[in-house]
Amino acid sequence: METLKIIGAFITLAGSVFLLLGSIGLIRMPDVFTRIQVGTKASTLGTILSLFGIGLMFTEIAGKIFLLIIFILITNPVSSHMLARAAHYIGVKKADITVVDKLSEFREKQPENNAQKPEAE
Amino acid sequence: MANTILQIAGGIMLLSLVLSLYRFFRAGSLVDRVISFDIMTIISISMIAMITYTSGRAIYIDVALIYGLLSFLGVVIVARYLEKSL
Amino acid sequence: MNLIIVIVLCLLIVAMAVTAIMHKKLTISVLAAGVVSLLASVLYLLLAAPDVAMTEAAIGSGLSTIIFFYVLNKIRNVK
Amino acid sequence: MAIEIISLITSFVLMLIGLYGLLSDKNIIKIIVGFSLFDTGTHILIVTIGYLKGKTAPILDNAVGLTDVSQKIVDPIPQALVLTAIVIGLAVTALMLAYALKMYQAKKSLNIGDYKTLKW
Amino acid sequence: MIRNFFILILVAAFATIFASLFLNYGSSETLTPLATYYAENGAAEVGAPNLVTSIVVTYRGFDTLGEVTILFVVASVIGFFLKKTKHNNEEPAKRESSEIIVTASKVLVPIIIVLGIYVFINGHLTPGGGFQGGSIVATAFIMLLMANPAFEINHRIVHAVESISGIGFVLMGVFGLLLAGGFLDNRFLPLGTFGNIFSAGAIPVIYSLIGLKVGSEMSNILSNFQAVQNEKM
Amino acid sequence: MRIKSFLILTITLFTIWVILNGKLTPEVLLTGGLVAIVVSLLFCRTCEVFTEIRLTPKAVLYSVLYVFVFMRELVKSNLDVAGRVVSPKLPINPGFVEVKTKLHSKIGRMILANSITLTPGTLTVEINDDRLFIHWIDVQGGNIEKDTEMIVQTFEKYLEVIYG
Repeated sequence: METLKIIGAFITLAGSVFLLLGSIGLIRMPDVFTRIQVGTKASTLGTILSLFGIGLMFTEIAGKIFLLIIFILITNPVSSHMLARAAHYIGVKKADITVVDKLSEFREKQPENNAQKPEAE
Repeated sequence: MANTILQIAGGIMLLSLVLSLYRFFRAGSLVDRVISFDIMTIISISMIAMITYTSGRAIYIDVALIYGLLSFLGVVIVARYLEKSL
Repeated sequence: MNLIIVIVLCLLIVAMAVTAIMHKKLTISVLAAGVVSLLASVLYLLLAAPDVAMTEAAIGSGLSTIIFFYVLNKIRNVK
Repeated sequence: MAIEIISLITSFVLMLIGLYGLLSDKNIIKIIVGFSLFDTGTHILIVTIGYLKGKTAPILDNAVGLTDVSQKIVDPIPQALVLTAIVIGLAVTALMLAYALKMYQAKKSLNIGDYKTLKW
Repeated sequence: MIRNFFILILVAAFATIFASLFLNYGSSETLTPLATYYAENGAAEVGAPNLVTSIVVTYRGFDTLGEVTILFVVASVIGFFLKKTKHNNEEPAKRESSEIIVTASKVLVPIIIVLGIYVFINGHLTPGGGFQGGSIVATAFIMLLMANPAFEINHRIVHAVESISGIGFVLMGVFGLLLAGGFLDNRFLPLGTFGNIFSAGAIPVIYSLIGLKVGSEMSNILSNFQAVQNEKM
Repeated sequence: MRIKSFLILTITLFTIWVILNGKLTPEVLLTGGLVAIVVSLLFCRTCEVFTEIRLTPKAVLYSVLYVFVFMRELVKSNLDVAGRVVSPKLPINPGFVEVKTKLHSKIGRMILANSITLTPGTLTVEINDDRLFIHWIDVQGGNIEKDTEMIVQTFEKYLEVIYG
């Protein structure tokens, strides 16, 4: 029982390190899309690991932790996809080192898609 | 032993909460702030799970479920607002 | 441990509240008010009030932010 | 320093910030934001008054047990009051936002100084 | 200028009041007598493990009745205010939502509704209750709106649910008055085993009715806000 | 078809209800069954996404394998991103690329997009029929076929068996 708790605590620690890496990435990355990338990935894995560790330490709530992990795995990528889609649509400034942008080329070929293009805020 | 490690983990979570707040203040656009909001809520979910363990009350985890649901909807709402199609 | 969490949360709440009042853009001030509510609900959990924490997360931060954004969507043209 | 002292200070500061925003801002939406901050501050204040050091939430399960309940839990009455207050706060906020939307549709302005018809 | 001065004076006055309140605050160690009564006898009298629920629903049931009434009045007033005046088709075209959110909403909406129902049926065992569960059910409606901006709820069904649950809530109160100790007394149904779903008398039924009522009212408010015509850019 | 989707939805919701309650008393089963049936009846019209899963033994085996593949990719991607974040030079080379998918089922495509978002340096930005537009933190390759091979095919070969 005690070893299980220590293993769980270490997993939680690993998760919190990933959360910290996500925050550092949020500060260091140059533009919106790379920030969304780093933020989503690191925070998703970090939360999943933390919750898993807590679930190991406290088996009474393991079922709800499982549901929470499934829920986060469905919702978190969806929300970051929505955010990235909106950001590209309103033309948020991309980093100077962006190599290729096939999506803008695709948009320009379909005039009805940017009939009323909103401005970036 | 386990509690000490957990306290270190909690400290790191608090640090990352503060760091993601930095991006909220020094942001170029609304999208940056929303990303920082998203990460803050995600960290809060981990913190709620940790508080559940340290206080020893299993019922607190219900709050984390509701929290995750509502923060997801908040981000989606702002994304739809930015697209002007709310 | 709880004490440190409460101190950091309270500092963040006050900073967010100042942002909500002082910032010129409406969207950002509404978003900051939502963050205040979300952090307050973690604070309620530490104050041993899970019922209030759940209500604040669902109603205070969730639904009222959503209603605010619906209204902001209708009044876009104004500063 | 304890938890309740800090959250008491926070609630007072939050109420003052909300009050300042409520009075000094010209924009109707910002006034409503200030009102909701004031609301949150009041809720934190009431919950803090009910908090007792080292006691746990007023929900009786295996962690609390059925004996000696009054020695183990925090005060449930302020929590019940705040529960009501949050829901009514949402109702009032929604009502004020509906007013604001209607006013904007009438005059195309959100500046509170532009509405002079009710001044005497 | 003079306005700012007055505001500062007012804020400073409030600050002094708060400071004196703060300095006189002594943290207490024991519960107040009323709270002690609730803590000692609440479990035996009402049969609900969650004492907050037993206070909200039975001991202070009139508060809840007033709260539900306020929500109802607000929903009606907002519906009256934001009524669509004219139908013209100059609504700016909304961008179609992406396929991923449409699929995700199809997966998530039933789950969200089950979560809301769990929150309000278990209101007497776990944190939560009718108001929280109702707002989660309203959240499912927002999820549908996100997937399809032109989605409209069926107003007749929503109004029917709202009226039936409102009447049911008041009837529960009257049953309590007739068959047990007072208005909204839960003991006209058997108290059952402590800690089960079917326990605490009428509390699960009352909270389910409140949850349905609050959920339909919130959906109504949100759909009214959504139906106001968007401006042209 | 309608009946199959109704049954799958009911069983899913019932399982969720039991996990939420955390115990198996007759009361929980009774209320859970009632709630699951009522909610499934309400949403039966839009729940066709639940029918697309195949229930053959091979599909079940592949879904278990998929979970492991996904976990491996998730950890790999995070270590990769972590390396980029902490290295002082910030070695990134971002860009938007286009890939194609062969999947037709709606939920399969959602899972594919979510998996892409969660794995090595990629983020689904737009989805349009069979064309996925992806923001890639370190662009390699160059044409659509090469990108598709690098990004999509790890997951697609499993999802194709599971959802068709």
